[in-house]
Amino acid sequence: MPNRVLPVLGCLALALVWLLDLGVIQPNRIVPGTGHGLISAVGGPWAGLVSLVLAGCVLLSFLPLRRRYLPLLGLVGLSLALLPLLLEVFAGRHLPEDAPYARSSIGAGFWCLLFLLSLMLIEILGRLGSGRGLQLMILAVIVGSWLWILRGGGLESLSLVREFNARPDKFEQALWTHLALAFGAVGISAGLAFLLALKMIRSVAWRRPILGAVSFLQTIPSLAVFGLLIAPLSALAAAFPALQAMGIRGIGWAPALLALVAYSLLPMVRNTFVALTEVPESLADAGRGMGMNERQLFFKLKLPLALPVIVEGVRITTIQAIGLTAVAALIGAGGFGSFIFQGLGQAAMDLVLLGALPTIALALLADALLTMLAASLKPTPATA
Amino acid sequence: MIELKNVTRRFGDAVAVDRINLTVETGEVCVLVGSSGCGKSTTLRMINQLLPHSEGQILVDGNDVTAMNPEQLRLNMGYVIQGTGLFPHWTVARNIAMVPQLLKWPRERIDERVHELLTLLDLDQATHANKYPQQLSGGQAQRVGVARALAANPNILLMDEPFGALDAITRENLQLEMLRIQSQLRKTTVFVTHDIDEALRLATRIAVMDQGRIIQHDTPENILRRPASVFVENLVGKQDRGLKLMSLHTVRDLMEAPPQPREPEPGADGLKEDDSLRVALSIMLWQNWSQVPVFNADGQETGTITRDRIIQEGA
Amino acid sequence: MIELKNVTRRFGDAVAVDRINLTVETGEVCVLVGSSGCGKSTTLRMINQLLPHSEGQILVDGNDVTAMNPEQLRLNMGYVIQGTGLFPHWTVARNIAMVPQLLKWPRERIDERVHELLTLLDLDQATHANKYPQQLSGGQAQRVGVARALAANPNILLMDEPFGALDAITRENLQLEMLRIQSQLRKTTVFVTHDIDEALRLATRIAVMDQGRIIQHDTPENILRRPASVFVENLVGKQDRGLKLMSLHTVRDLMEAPPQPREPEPGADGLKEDDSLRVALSIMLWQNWSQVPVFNADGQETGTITRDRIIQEGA
Amino acid sequence: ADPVVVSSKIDTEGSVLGQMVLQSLEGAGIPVENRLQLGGTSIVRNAIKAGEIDIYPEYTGNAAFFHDQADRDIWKDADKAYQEAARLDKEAHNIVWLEPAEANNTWAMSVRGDLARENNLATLEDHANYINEGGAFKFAASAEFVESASALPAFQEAYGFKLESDQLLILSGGNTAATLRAAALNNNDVNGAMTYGTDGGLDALDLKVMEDTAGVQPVYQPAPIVRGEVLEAYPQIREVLTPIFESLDLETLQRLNGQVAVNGVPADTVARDYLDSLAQD
Amino acid sequence: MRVWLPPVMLTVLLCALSAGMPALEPLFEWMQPDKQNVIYERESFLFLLQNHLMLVVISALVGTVAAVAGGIFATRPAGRDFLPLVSQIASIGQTFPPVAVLALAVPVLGFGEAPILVALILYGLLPILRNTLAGLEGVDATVRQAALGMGMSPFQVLLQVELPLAGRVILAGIRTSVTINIATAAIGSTIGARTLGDPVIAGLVNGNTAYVLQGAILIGMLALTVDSLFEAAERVWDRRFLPQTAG
Ligand SMILES: Nc1ncnc2c1ncn2[C@@H]1O[C@H](COP(=O)(O)OP(=O)(O)OP(=O)(O)O)[C@@H](O)[C@H]1O
Ligand SMILES: Nc1ncnc2c1ncn2[C@@H]1O[C@H](COP(=O)(O)OP(=O)(O)OP(=O)(O)O)[C@@H](O)[C@H]1O
Ligand SMILES: [Mg+2]
Ligand SMILES: [Mg+2]
Repeated sequence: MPNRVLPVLGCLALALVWLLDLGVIQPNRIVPGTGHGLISAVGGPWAGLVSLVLAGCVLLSFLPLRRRYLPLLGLVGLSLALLPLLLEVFAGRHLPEDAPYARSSIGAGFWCLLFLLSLMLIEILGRLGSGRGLQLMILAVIVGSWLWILRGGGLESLSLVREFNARPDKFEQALWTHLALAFGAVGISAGLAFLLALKMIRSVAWRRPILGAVSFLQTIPSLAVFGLLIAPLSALAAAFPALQAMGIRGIGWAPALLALVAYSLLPMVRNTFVALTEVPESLADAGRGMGMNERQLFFKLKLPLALPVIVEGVRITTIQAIGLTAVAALIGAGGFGSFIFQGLGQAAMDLVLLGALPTIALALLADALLTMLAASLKPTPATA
Repeated sequence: MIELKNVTRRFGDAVAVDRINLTVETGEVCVLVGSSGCGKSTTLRMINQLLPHSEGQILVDGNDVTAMNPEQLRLNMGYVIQGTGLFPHWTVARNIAMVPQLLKWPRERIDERVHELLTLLDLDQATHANKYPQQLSGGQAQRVGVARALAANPNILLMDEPFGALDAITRENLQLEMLRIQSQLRKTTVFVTHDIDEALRLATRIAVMDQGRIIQHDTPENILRRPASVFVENLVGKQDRGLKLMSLHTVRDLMEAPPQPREPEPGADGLKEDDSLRVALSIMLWQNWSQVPVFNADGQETGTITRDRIIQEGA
Repeated sequence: MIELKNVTRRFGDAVAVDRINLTVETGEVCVLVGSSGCGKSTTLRMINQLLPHSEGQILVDGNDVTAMNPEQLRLNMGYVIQGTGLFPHWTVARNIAMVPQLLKWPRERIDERVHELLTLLDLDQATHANKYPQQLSGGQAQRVGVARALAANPNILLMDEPFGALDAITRENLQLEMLRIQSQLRKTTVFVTHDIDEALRLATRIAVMDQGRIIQHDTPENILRRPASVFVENLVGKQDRGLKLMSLHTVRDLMEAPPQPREPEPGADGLKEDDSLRVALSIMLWQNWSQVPVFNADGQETGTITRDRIIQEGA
Repeated sequence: ADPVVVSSKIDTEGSVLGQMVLQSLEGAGIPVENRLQLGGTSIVRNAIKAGEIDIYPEYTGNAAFFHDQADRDIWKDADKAYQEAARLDKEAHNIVWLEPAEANNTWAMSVRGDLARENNLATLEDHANYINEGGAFKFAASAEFVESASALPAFQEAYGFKLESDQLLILSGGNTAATLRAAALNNNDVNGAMTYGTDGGLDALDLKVMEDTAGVQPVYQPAPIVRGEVLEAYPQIREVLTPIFESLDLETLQRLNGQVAVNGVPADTVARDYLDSLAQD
Repeated sequence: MRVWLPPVMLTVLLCALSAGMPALEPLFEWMQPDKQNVIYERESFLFLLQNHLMLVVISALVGTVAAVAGGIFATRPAGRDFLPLVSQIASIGQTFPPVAVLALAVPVLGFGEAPILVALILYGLLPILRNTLAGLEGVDATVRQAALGMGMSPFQVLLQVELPLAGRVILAGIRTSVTINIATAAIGSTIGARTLGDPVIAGLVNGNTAYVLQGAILIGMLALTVDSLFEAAERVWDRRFLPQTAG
């Protein structure tokens, strides 16, 4: 059966890459630039190559061949890996020599190409029924190749790279702050959630209040929570100088962490509780009937069976925390969000990208790694 | 030996088991039957104290179970739970090795024992030992459940509808296997089922329960021939009793044996000594035989049986 | 009348149904039996075109099904799907009323029909009509499924293991009900089951399938007496064939009737005309009777039957 | 001794001036700690009062609000404003105002060059007339500008016009780079923007500042302010910073800010280049 | 109708609070003695509430229609090929942080209400899409077969069987989507949309805690109100279609 998805995506990519601007040349950081379509941006031969590759994908996926997905994987993967070369060619052709502050930036056409090629890759990997391992490997190859191309220096003029080069140390600092806040919150709430879940398992009376409270927390929008925490925390810091000395005050990392922990509780508590209680009572009975005591039952039976679901809770929480940490920059907590909001303030869109893209990348990476972890913790192989 | 003396179990105000007295002799298979919800599982689970009893006394080999450490008590009793209850995150081998591991047997002894049990229950070591429960068919899983219960060589077996969810053919095979194992090992067994044919086949004695009480506790033959009440009569299937009785006996019981077994004529048709009288009758009706030779397991002709005798004396 | 001519169905490269020919006469019950995955459901679903066939021709009352509007085709065929497939968000009454509603019957006529069907299938209007499927027991749900299929009075019934998931007693009741309904309404029926006893009981003719082919298509008696292959022989249960044959006939067939029915002596024991020979034999063995009176449904003595005659001629 | 914690506001000029302070102190051998671009005015102000930071560049006109004396006319005179700010802060918080730069970074309203030329707009009076006659106008500003009594409300009162809320594009937390750009790109029909006197992008983006003929705005001269104790510990701070701030005039600041905001040169590079050029002179 | 009581009460409270916030001036003055202005006055709270709500409602409506249509398309025979891709997009897309999505909308769409609306629609569509797929895929195959087998047309099956059965799951998706969008819209005031986030951001910029509190309280109340509305809707749905669990 011919695949219908890939031709649709391929044709769409082909159309958009010709219709939209591939790249933009800006005379400086904030003045809008002039866009260049495919031919004008990279010249005839490259334009031909791009079109040829896309047409090739369409054609290949159209053919009712049995083994067409492997070559397609190669073609699309390679295209993605080498995509930044287009920008390099573009910058080389169009960047004026005498304007040191002129910069190239990425046009809608390029983004569309990137997006549609990624979709094609996802589709191909899905049809191949590939495991997470292969997917991560391909991702690593693509990202590696991008970094390698960036290293080469041909993309120095890219606005995004310029923004990064203006503040490499800040970037690193933002990365660590972001990670520390997100993972700190996940860690703390994991511990807390475990205790709460145990409490809920022990005592039925606590179930509704605890679940009600944590879902209430989840409902309140992040901005409101950050805002609401300012007053009490400032008051607290004013009342107890010791706390202030620890760095706890109305704005900064303390309210951010507190809010992130509050947000993380619901998925953690729910998943931990459900996982531990959904171990069938008949299994527990079997264990007991064989002579296990309650401790052995918990550590040998319940916990191993519950672990994948608990890790799933950790995954949801982590992704959410990474996103919310970006919002926390509004109350001075730092992290990639500070680039986003600075960029919005300065109308420097590539600074916004410098904050947004790593946040997305972090979320995707955390998602992939934790999904893999959950899969590897699955107590049993997928049923044959 | 297991003794229940005036044992009662309540759930809230409801009485699940009501002052029952039951003695299961060493080496005996006691089968509990009764309609759904009559208290069979509850009775079983009180014996290994998964449920404490509300009143009365339960003795295992003369000792009161409430005085014993419950883990110790259970380690000495094999327990086959309804629906297998295998641990899904452990392999077949690890599931079987569970109790020996709890008992801290040495590694080699455990391996050896697992191997032995796999062989006993006709599961191939190479193909099955490292599978996970979900990768087994229902019948295989049931056998692993039985193996797990047997692993540490307990003197007592508690089996709660161990073949409950199986199709007729697998069920029959497991019953035969169970009879074979029992004839070798002679465990004191309490067996719960809702299948009367299974009960008749496996039991030394059957205890019929209704609404938490034991209505009758007797041998299969007596349960069929002399049901204590209308309830028992209905439970065992009034109409089909004649044929059911026939399945309690084998051809061996009614055949006329010559002094000496002899080699059969080549290609001769006949029955086996171990065939039940019911099977014998069905075949004879089908073939319209009135008399056939009987062969033993080695294929020697050991006697003859007549249709009239089956009909006269079979039921 | 349903005719399948050289019908084949493939899934990818696999052949699920392989060039079968099957004719189901009007008013006949054709039962499809065979091991799991042999293509029974596929065959059924090709008849109402839920699955298009790959090759061959399917005629319903002489018309090629591919030429018909599929919705029209299906509206004229009652379909009982495996596992009931009731709509969980509709009440029992609405579920039953489904096809009449699709056919835009007037409100009162639908209500009347639903009432009629509930009565026919022994479901109490007051208690059950407004329940939702999840609130029914398995047997009740099955009956609603049958009622839904019968609702618009289709000439053809397709039933896919309609009693599959039921316990033995409910199953037996539904079979009896089905026989009763069939004796009144005479629908052309294709019925899938994996239970041989059920097939023997309900079928006008049985089609035995194996690996997508029809191995034998014949009356129950012939299937038992003259199995076309070893496969059929094993499928119907070789050992028990004698007793099975007996269940195809009733006491009425073998009793000796006096010219005139007469009132029985008060309190006299006996058999019923409709009892199967198998039941008769079992009871006679149990009671050690060699001859008993037979009563009809009104309790009049209509004849006598002897054990010897059953044994001689029953199988 | 403890390092001097150098901070600044989060905006472009803050980053440039802050880097100058940081680098020059460092060059003078004073141990420093970098807490630049900490946040908005209120955040750095509270931080220095709490002693969390030691030095940052502040604007003279802001003292009016710190001490709740916004109504006085004294703030509209550069010298008097500086003296008054220094006095008030010294008394209240022992914070010392060092030599200010000769540049008035006051809030201003600018319009697109084409609009100004078509309608002959040069002063805020012209501008008010244009608005009152119903001319199409949409103004991009930060929340602070719209909010602060001395900014938009003061302009509106002095020149007699009123911007309705649908005539405002408020970029919460946005600074002039964003408002400038919005006006330059005519985003959402924006054709006017809040700007600062020292903004670097005015020329590049063809925006015209409306002259504040009524002198509504206080003078905002940037000056480093430092906690008294720290200045005692490192008295050389004054000598290091005075020549640098004296050298900064309006054009220089505009140029330096433009380097960062428009050309995207990192602030530390801009500061270093400027300090180097000072050293060469 | 007892289920509707909490949302109605919350709605009344929310409106009263938005309209009557100035009345609370003394309270905020006590909190924040050193500020001249303690009540946010640039826009009326009622206007902000209305604008905020409008953004969320429009994005939810458009998102629901698009997502349900997409979900239906991907589960029909004609669109089956796209099902794996669509469900992958739905789940991968949800790992994108909302702030990042909002930020990415600016370079493409500029500042103001229009871009935020587009971002909210696109982002809010994903949970609904995911739940629509799950709901439709979750409909028991035998039920669908039964419906076809009884003679329903595919369209009737969709309308009378599949959608009612999947509806509860879809509703839950809309609830998730709206919860996220209320939060994201609040952040939207950083890119020039006028929402209840405005006082919060203004307060953060100016160090005016009273503003922050006013905004935060109203956003929180709005979220609770809408959530309780969905809670009630789900109850009613359960009572209508899943009587056995409600009873
Ligand atoms: N944990 C419990 N709490 C309350 N009642 C219980 C509990 N366990 C069992 N019962 C009740 O006790 C009675 C006996 O239950 P039991 O499980 O022993 O029945 P059973 O004979 O094993 O039935 P089945 O054949 O259906 O397994 C039933 O009425 C049941 O409802
Ligand atoms: N949609 C399908 N796609 C691929 N193979 C199918 C499909 N439906 C059925 N099959 C295959 O066709 C064969 C016949 O299936 P069918 O459902 O007709 O079996 P059956 O006789 O009804 O079995 P059972 O008794 O288990 O219901 C099986 O091998 C099955 O795996
Ligand atoms: Mg039980
Ligand atoms: Mg089937």
